[in-house]
Amino acid sequence: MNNILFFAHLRDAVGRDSVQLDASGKTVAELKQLISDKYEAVNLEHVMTAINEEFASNEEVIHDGDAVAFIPPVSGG
Amino acid sequence: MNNILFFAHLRDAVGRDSVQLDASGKTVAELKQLISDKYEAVNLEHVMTAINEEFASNEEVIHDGDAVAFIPPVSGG
Amino acid sequence: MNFYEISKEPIIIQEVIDKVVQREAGAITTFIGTVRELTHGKKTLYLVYEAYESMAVKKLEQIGQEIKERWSGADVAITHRVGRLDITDIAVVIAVSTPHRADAYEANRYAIERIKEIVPIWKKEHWEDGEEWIGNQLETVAYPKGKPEEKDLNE
Amino acid sequence: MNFYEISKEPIIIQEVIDKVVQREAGAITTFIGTVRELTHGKKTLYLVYEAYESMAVKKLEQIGQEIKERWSGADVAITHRVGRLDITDIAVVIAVSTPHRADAYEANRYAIERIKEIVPIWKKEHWEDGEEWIGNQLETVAYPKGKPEEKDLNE
Repeated sequence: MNNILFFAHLRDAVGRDSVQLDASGKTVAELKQLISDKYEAVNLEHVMTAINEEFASNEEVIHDGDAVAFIPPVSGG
Repeated sequence: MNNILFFAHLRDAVGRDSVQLDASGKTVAELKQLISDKYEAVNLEHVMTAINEEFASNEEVIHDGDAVAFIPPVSGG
Repeated sequence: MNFYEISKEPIIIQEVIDKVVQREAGAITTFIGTVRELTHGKKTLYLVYEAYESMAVKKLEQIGQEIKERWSGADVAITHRVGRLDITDIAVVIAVSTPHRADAYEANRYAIERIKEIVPIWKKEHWEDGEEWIGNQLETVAYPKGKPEEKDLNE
Repeated sequence: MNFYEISKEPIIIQEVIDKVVQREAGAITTFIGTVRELTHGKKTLYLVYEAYESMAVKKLEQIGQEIKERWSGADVAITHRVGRLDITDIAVVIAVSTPHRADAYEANRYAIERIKEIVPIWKKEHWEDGEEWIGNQLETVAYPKGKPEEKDLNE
């Protein structure tokens, strides 16, 4: 299983800050598609992804137990 | 009369932080010459001058009551 | 000592500075990001900052490491606030010490620019007529490949 | 409130910063000049700073005025210490606030460079094997006309 984390406006759109689902074997792009299908209000087009707290490309494959976070353009500072 | 102020190594060379003398009518350059003649240890070649707390050129004329300060290259900050 | 922190409490500037004091340093610069009332003429009431805290700390550490590699002898400490902030409240404090002053300015500037690129922190602006997560609609930063380019991450 | 000060007492950084907090500012930078132990490999024991105090305050005010003319919306506060300072003690604190961060870095940098040009403050270094007023023998700054050029004073 995988813990999928949402922040900022993504969390507002999903309605919760995380969901549990099995994404192992999927690429980041495939998981994005799956999330977008499930939550119509969620647009992941301009969103970065982190796997286990490191930025990951759309091609990277998710393994069982990985924490996957969707990172909207940041606005700290 | 004029109050003539010395700072840093100039004060050490003169042996005091100020002297009273009548410099009215003299230019800064003339006063520098007078000071250099009086205090052999004092080299005013690379020293700036302030009249009443504003930088003054060698050509500027000193008036009665003006405070004249010799300003070695500064090293604050 | 934690040189890189996400804080729910108000930031004490002096505590961040104290972390970078060193006998070899002649210069310390700090950057203090405060909540400004007006942005493009629009009046902010207050902000809320949110962080992916564990990753944000890692990314602040990465920025500190990048600085130490580029500016010899530099020490770095960064604390970013989260939660509700009112006008003039402090959102971030960056302290950098270096032997010579030019480096202290440049390294500090580098830190704030990098924070705005790679540290997972978001702000929500609250105005009289609404609220919005900043960065979500303007989308001035778009990553076609889904993550920052290598040059963005490691430059 | 005195925005430009020569202080015989240790400088409280927060007090200098407090002077430039403004609702319109999103950025405050500070420069903190500290006493470094090693200069060109030589070990400093302590420093003594001396100022032509009344003129130094005027020149700090001038620098603040120059900054406000160049960087719109800037607020500036500068305190310089005099007397004996030990290693890591604070010699000067410059705080600048501006609406946007690039200006806060640039204006702050301008202030320290100008202090080193026109503010009548001198430091005497004390080493194990002697002491010397800095600026007197190197004479890297020479003013053939007896005062700084206009460009130096008013640039």
